[in-house]
Amino acid sequence: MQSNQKDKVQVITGNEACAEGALAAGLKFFAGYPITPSSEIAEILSLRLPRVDGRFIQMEDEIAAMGAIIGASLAGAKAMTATSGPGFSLKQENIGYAAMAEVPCVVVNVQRGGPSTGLPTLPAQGDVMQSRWGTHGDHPIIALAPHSVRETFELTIRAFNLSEMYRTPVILLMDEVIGHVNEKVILPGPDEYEIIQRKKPDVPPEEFLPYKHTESCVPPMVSFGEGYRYHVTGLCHDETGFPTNDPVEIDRLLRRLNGKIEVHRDEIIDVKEDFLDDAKIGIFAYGSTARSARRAMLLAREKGIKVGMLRPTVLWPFPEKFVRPMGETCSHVIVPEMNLGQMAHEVEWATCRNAEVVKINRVDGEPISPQQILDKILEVAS
Amino acid sequence: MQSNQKDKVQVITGNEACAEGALAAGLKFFAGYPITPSSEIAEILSLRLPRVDGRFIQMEDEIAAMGAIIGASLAGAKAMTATSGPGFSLKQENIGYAAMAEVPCVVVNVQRGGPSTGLPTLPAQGDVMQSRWGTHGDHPIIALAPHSVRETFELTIRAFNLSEMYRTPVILLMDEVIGHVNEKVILPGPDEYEIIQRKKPDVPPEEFLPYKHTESCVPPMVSFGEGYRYHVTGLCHDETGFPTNDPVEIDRLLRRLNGKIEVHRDEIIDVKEDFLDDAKIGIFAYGSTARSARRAMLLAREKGIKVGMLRPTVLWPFPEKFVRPMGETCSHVIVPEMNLGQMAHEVEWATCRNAEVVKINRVDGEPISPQQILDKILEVAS
Amino acid sequence: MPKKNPVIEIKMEWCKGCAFCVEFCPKEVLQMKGIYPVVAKIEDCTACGLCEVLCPDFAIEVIAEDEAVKK
Amino acid sequence: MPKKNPVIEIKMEWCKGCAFCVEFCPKEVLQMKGIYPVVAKIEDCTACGLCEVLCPDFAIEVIAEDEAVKK
Amino acid sequence: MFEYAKYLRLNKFPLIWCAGCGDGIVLKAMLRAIDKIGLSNDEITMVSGIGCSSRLPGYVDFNTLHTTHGRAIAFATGVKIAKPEMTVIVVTGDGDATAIGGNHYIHAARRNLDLTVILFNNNIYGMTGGQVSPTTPVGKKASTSPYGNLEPSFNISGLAQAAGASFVARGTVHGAHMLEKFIEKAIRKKGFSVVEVITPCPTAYGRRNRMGTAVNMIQDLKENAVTLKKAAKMSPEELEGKVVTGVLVDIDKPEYTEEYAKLSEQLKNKVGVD
Amino acid sequence: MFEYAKYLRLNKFPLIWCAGCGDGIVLKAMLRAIDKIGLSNDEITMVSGIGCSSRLPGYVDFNTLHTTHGRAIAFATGVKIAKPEMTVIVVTGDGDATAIGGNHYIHAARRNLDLTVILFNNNIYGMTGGQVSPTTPVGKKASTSPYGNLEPSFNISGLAQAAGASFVARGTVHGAHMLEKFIEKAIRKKGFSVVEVITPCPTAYGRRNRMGTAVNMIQDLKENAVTLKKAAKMSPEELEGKVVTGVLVDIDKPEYTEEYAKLSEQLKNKVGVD
Amino acid sequence: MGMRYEVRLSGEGGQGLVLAGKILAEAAAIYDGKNATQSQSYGPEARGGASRSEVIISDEDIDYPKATNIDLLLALTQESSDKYSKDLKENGILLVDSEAVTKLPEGNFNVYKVPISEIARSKIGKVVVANIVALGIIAELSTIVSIDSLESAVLARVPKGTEELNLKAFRTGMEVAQELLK
Amino acid sequence: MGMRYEVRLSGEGGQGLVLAGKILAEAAAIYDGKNATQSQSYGPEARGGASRSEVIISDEDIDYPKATNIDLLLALTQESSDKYSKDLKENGILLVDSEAVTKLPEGNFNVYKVPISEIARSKIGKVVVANIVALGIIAELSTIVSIDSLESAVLARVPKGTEELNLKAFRTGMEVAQELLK
Ligand SMILES: Cc1ncc(C[n+]2csc(CCOP(=O)(O)OP(=O)(O)O)c2C)c(N)n1
Ligand SMILES: Cc1ncc(C[n+]2csc(CCOP(=O)(O)OP(=O)(O)O)c2C)c(N)n1
Ligand code: SF4
Ligand code: SF4
Ligand code: SF4
Ligand code: SF4
Ligand code: SF4
Ligand code: SF4
Ligand SMILES: [Mg+2]
Ligand SMILES: [Mg+2]
Repeated sequence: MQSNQKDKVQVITGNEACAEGALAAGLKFFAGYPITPSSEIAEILSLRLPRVDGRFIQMEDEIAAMGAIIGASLAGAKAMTATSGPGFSLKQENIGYAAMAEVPCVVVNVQRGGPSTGLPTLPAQGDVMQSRWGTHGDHPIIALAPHSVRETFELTIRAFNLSEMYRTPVILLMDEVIGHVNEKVILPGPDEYEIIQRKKPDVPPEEFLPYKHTESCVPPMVSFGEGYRYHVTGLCHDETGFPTNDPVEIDRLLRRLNGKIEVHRDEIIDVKEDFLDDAKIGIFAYGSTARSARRAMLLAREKGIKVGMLRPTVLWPFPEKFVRPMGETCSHVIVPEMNLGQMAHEVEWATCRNAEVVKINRVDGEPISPQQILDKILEVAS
Repeated sequence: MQSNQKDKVQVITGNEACAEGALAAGLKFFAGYPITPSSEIAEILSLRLPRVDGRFIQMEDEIAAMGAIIGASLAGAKAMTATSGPGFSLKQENIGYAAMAEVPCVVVNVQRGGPSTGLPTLPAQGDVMQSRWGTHGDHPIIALAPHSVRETFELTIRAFNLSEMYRTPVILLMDEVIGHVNEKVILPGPDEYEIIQRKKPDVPPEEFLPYKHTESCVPPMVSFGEGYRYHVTGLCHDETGFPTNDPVEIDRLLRRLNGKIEVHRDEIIDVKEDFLDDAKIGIFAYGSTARSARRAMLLAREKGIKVGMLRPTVLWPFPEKFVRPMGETCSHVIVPEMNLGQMAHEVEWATCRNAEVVKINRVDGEPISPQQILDKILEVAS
Repeated sequence: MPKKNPVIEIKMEWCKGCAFCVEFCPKEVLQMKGIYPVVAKIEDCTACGLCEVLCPDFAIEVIAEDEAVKK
Repeated sequence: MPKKNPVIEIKMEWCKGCAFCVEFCPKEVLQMKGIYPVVAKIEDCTACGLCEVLCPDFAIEVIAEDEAVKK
Repeated sequence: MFEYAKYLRLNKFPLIWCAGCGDGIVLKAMLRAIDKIGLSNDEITMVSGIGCSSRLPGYVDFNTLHTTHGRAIAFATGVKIAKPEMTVIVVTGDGDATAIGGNHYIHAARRNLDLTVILFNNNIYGMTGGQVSPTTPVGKKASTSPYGNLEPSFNISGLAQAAGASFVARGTVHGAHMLEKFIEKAIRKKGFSVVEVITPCPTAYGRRNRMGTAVNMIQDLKENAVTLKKAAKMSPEELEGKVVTGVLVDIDKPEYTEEYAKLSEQLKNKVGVD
Repeated sequence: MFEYAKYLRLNKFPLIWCAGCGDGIVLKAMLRAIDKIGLSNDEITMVSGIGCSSRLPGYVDFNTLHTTHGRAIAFATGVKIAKPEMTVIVVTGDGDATAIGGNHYIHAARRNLDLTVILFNNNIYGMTGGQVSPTTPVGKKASTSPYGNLEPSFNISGLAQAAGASFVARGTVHGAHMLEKFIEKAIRKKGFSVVEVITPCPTAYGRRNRMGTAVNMIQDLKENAVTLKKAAKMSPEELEGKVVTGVLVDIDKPEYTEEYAKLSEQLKNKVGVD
Repeated sequence: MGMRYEVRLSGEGGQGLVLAGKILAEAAAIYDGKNATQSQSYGPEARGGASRSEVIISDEDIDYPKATNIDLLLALTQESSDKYSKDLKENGILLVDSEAVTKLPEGNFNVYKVPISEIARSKIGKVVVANIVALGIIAELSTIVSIDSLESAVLARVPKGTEELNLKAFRTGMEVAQELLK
Repeated sequence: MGMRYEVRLSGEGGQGLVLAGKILAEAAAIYDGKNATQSQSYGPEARGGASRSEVIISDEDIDYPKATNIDLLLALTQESSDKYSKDLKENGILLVDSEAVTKLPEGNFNVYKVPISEIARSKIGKVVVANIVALGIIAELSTIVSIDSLESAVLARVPKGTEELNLKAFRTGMEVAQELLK
């Protein structure tokens, strides 16, 4: 290894990578409330932010933390909060507000075992469906799930980019394994990633419509104090941002909100495909579980079994486009998850059960091992 | 009409029927926080409960209200809360607690337009998926959706019965139309419905296991103060109720919790079928929307189009068993919803898209009219 | 210079007829007529501005002599 | 009647070695030995019970003469 | 006499509030205070929760933020800390600030964050049709206390004081000029400040409690208001049912954003993490 | 000397708390107080939130309820109102009761609901590894205030008082006998009562702030504790850094469940809805 | 399918239209043995502004409880007349308060102009009973509910002590209508 | 597939095993250019009780970061030895603190008994460096990481001012191991 590269090698956790990624993306405001296994993200940022002209605050609860990052984002700061299951549940009302008022922000959920207080120190992937449907009403959402420390850094940056680009809250859905594992990484430098800023209006204040129905579905945005005074509300509103009960306006608003994600679905979704070309057995896996799945796949391939794998880094919107073909080409799609089959249900939906969807579920606080997946592959293959 | 029957005829709203149903079921404790369009339920109960040895309290917020009903239920009182979207989001953490700690209680959500503050006075059906997935972690849930004032009364009683029978929170998912419509009803008398009480243990305190892994998956339950002192926690716990990190115990617990619903799925689910025998076009509809669907179906039948309809009164667990056959017998399944297609997704899943699932979605605060559905039927039929 | 009376403008589109202006005018300058206030005795008006300050609906404005001139 | 000394029982399985009992005994009856306390000068013990009251782990019990007899 | 127009979004008029609702009087007092201080529209962010009173920001031409019920102060905390040069004013109701939002209220006071909270206390949940609030007096009727309220009410100014606010004042809509002065002082104060305004809700509170017309309610306020000075000379019995008005707290102590700025400054001059 | 065993779930021992954690001392004082009052195990429901201190109910043989973070008082409200004859004791931490749970704390005080809250104030979030809490003193370090805490802390007893509590006392684990008396009084009080206990967290707070061993921390408590009586004679400067112990509030006022029972009684004797 | 009669009562918040609708529904449902529903729509705010109350009367189950093809529309204000008349069916009955509604909606309707509030004020002495006066008129114009039933329903719903007043208002309305129909 | 070496360091909370694991991983990853991960498991509570820290070292990507087939197990307490030895592979290295672990787990292991804490106390004067002493022993027993790399990693991680002390602890561990291997 070259010495200058050696200098960049680090052994850090996913939580550290998340904090670093946020800072790299331009984070200027973090509000949080401690909860295992996410607390280190806040702890690192409490140390780092005051040194880079950023602001850190520990709020009185998760609801307040979510409110505060929305306020900060409207005031022009890139803003984030981090939590785990119980706190994520509490944030739901204000996540819906951010979606409705189109306020960019990033919400990290380092998943632990649930429901309820559950298993504070143990991993799970039980909040996948909640990420999509946790708040009331139809709303758009983007959720990303990293499978490594390095990818946590990258996806944290991407989470900010997507939130700025589409004026929407973005969920970074980690799991305890990724949050706490120390892993070797060389983090990319500033010239190796792109940072996206929210689009500003190109019209004077008098003509500015903060919730304009543009073709891209994403209206430009200004910060408070920049001379474009406007009104922000969680009530259904028209293009000017003021409340309305006019069905036509409401319909336009809600369809545009969901349209933001639909129209840009192809740009947002991202999957990593491995050996799918000739695969007879497919694996659909994400987050830390995808690591075990990959190993199992390689071990199975060594035994001559044609296994391929699809790993979405974006869980929502769901990458139907990539999953559906697996139903055609594979006899079985194995879906290992640290939950009782949340994504497997979507895989069944997408493949129309043309392939048999085989679930591997663990909810006992233990990660799914490569062996467990391999066993299932062998069972299915025979 | 006979005079004694006339005396029983009432014109009341769904919210009134819900309050009456709860009292009929034996409600002894209501904690709430006002929110349109559910507030009348609290208002009626604040008047009625103190007269029937029941307790009403308006708490400081929805989180507290949810916590209070869990506490009251553990102390032996049948307990309920009522809210709408924003409050429902806030209750999610404690709903998960009730699921985990297996505390019977009823949570009413009179749906209004969302997301966020949305449309406080207008109807929607946007919280269907949230009812299933709103709290973190895998958890069991039952959700009922009445389509009339009388059915609201009946399903409120059923909600209590199911919650007592399965030691689980039950969601009564109304919508603003049903909550606020005044409708003619003759409410059934006490001899016309069954009231179920939680099963008490038949062993002495020393042998009592509050979270016993019984075959029915539902352990017996005692109230605080009855001599069976036990521990209740939202942490993963063993049969004795005390926290554990033993994967075997945790696995048993979480699978039993979900098993409660799975094992009893057939007893819980309930659908109303209409003209499905010879139907070529199926309609899947629930809540107030089902009323429009029914009229549209009748109008279409008058025109000779073979339309049939499936109306679940239980949304969760999903009545897959009844939906799947529609995929076989119908060319199209029309799913009208005051949301962007939440249940339609499940219908697609259940039918494996063997029939084309046709969505009719409104999110503009207006109910879906019979005409709108009829138009779609005619379009599909031609 | 002879005393010029202040001008009191009432905006009917905004007025909701709460009668605050009428009831709290120390000089009984205003009167309700139907659901709206009207100026009854402008000559008693001291331009104290209380009616304006207490009108919740921005529906009544007192323009004192000098202001009126400026306008 | 000759003074009988109180009995002090220390439950090693529960004791975490915080040394509260040792440090706050007004009579220096107890002493740390390794990570556990031991009774060093029982004859000085007044059975005041402070060590017991301050032990966070229910690991030390003072049995006064009369109680000891009852037991 | 006063040019309100430059602060208003006139195209949103008339106001949604009921005839005789006191909220508009407070709005006017606020605008006069802002004018006196000489703040420009751009320099102000006004944040509210949900309730009748919380609809206020829709009418003013500032940066306006109508949030979720009870959370105005939490959102405002984000705005203020991200942009400390902004004057951040929170408009909230008794339910919004002290029922569901009670925790944010006391914590912002504790932090002594430079926010100005104008708390519209009408002793009721107006927006949702008259349910009991944490400030509804014992015995009064509300749609959820049909037999008269059993729960003692908060002294919300006292609560702010106990939690650590720098400035606390109480006024009524009848004393609109006094109110204006309190609001001016509150905004000028560097630190957490609260102005509790007693304001009538004839629709959801007055009617149910047979308090007469809105005019009667204001007259009652006039009669029951007692200045701090006078109150000091009155016995607890005499004070029963009275509203004590005046500046209850006015102290100087370190303000959060300033302390934070100092810390950042110190850290800039320091290298390495220790 | 005292038979703790009859109140304990001995099979759950040893306690999970760290060596030198003060929580066990409070537990013992509580049990002695309960014993003095003569309550049977069945008559008590003990409710807690989430935190080190909130693990306490797992060790006592009462009806025990370990709820969600911050919500113990809300759950306890349901238990108490549904079964007013039950003695309901809430065990909670500074974070649990005054950060996330602050609102329930002040509202239960306002209602004057007959709950006894034993508030373990260790100035830190122990369970989650030492983050700053609303009672961490200014300048002290925590894992989320690495440069020293900037936020003034709550006077949590003062807050309870301002919110309407009937009984408020503050003690320390060093003064365990005094504590026992406070807890006894608090439980006997018909109304909302709080006992704030200052207790050391050597692991998550002491270590980071170089406060020495757990013994040192208790010694500090001993030195810094000042009774109310003594405190009355001291200047604010002298009181800096001291812990004032004693019964701070002890008043009689209508209790919620009793008032509710009276209402129900009245309604029974009345026919028709009016 | 069977008979379905749709009535929309419109005006502004506070005019008692929800109560009037409820009385109409109760008259039909409880006393006439028909089916009936009543529903209302609020504005974005819970108060003020145009408001409507709808009653559907039918001799079979009422599926859709909202009015879409209205048989009788009452409009007490110009705003409500403008806003809510679009669903009135051809040849449907349009009853307006003639003092408030000066511009009639376009369409082929059976229009009846009555100074309803003025009648309430001058003949009964209380504007608040305009809703009951309107009910009396509607009873005669629509004949969908029997007079007896409506009188019973009115008496059952109005506050104690105001029975006489309301009965007078109702009958006054009937008389006015009878004049119109002559 | 390539080389994968699994190390589990077990004992109780507060014995510095997470730090030791992190140093081992950094030595392998940063200085030796291999791949490495380190992870730990907490008990139900965030403190006390048995605790484990796991390091995987490999020359290719590490998929599964948890130990399942352990090459080297360190057990500083009896509880941890009992609880965490089940995944130690046949002929794997079992290093125990001989003062704490009196009952060895059953199985066919290469057992090394060293009074690690005692050595830290007596030879270095501080029990807290037992983790670094253990690292020195592990360095020699496993030879999976170079001594230079480990020394560099130790120096980079320990608190300022304690470098000497820790280096001494590390070397003492090495020496002890060399004795054992003789
Ligand atoms: C989470 C949530 N709960 C409840 C509501 C319903 N709600 C809206 S405003 C309000 C009370 C407002 O009372 P207050 O703050 O006193 O304002 P006022 O209307 O009296 O000015 C309530 C309960 C809501 N919008 N969101
Ligand atoms: C909703 C939610 N947020 C955060 C947490 C994480 N959490 C558990 S305990 C705790 C703080 C406990 O502090 P305190 O109440 O002072 O108790 P201590 O451990 O100090 O006794 C936190 C933040 C949680 N369990 N749930
Ligand atoms: S300005 Fe003063 S005197 Fe003149 S009308 Fe108004 S209140 Fe009366
Ligand atoms: S105070 Fe204003 S709103 Fe009220 S009557 Fe006078 S002008 Fe009209
Ligand atoms: S009882 Fe008192 S004197 Fe005896 S050992 Fe304990 S503390 Fe010391
Ligand atoms: S006080 Fe208790 S736990 Fe501490 S050393 Fe003494 S006996 Fe052990
Ligand atoms: S309901 Fe009350 S607070 Fe709301 S606008 Fe009307 S009068 Fe004002
Ligand atoms: S972390 Fe602190 S509060 Fe928690 S058990 Fe340890 S010493 Fe006690
Ligand atoms: Mg209010
Ligand atoms: Mg604490």
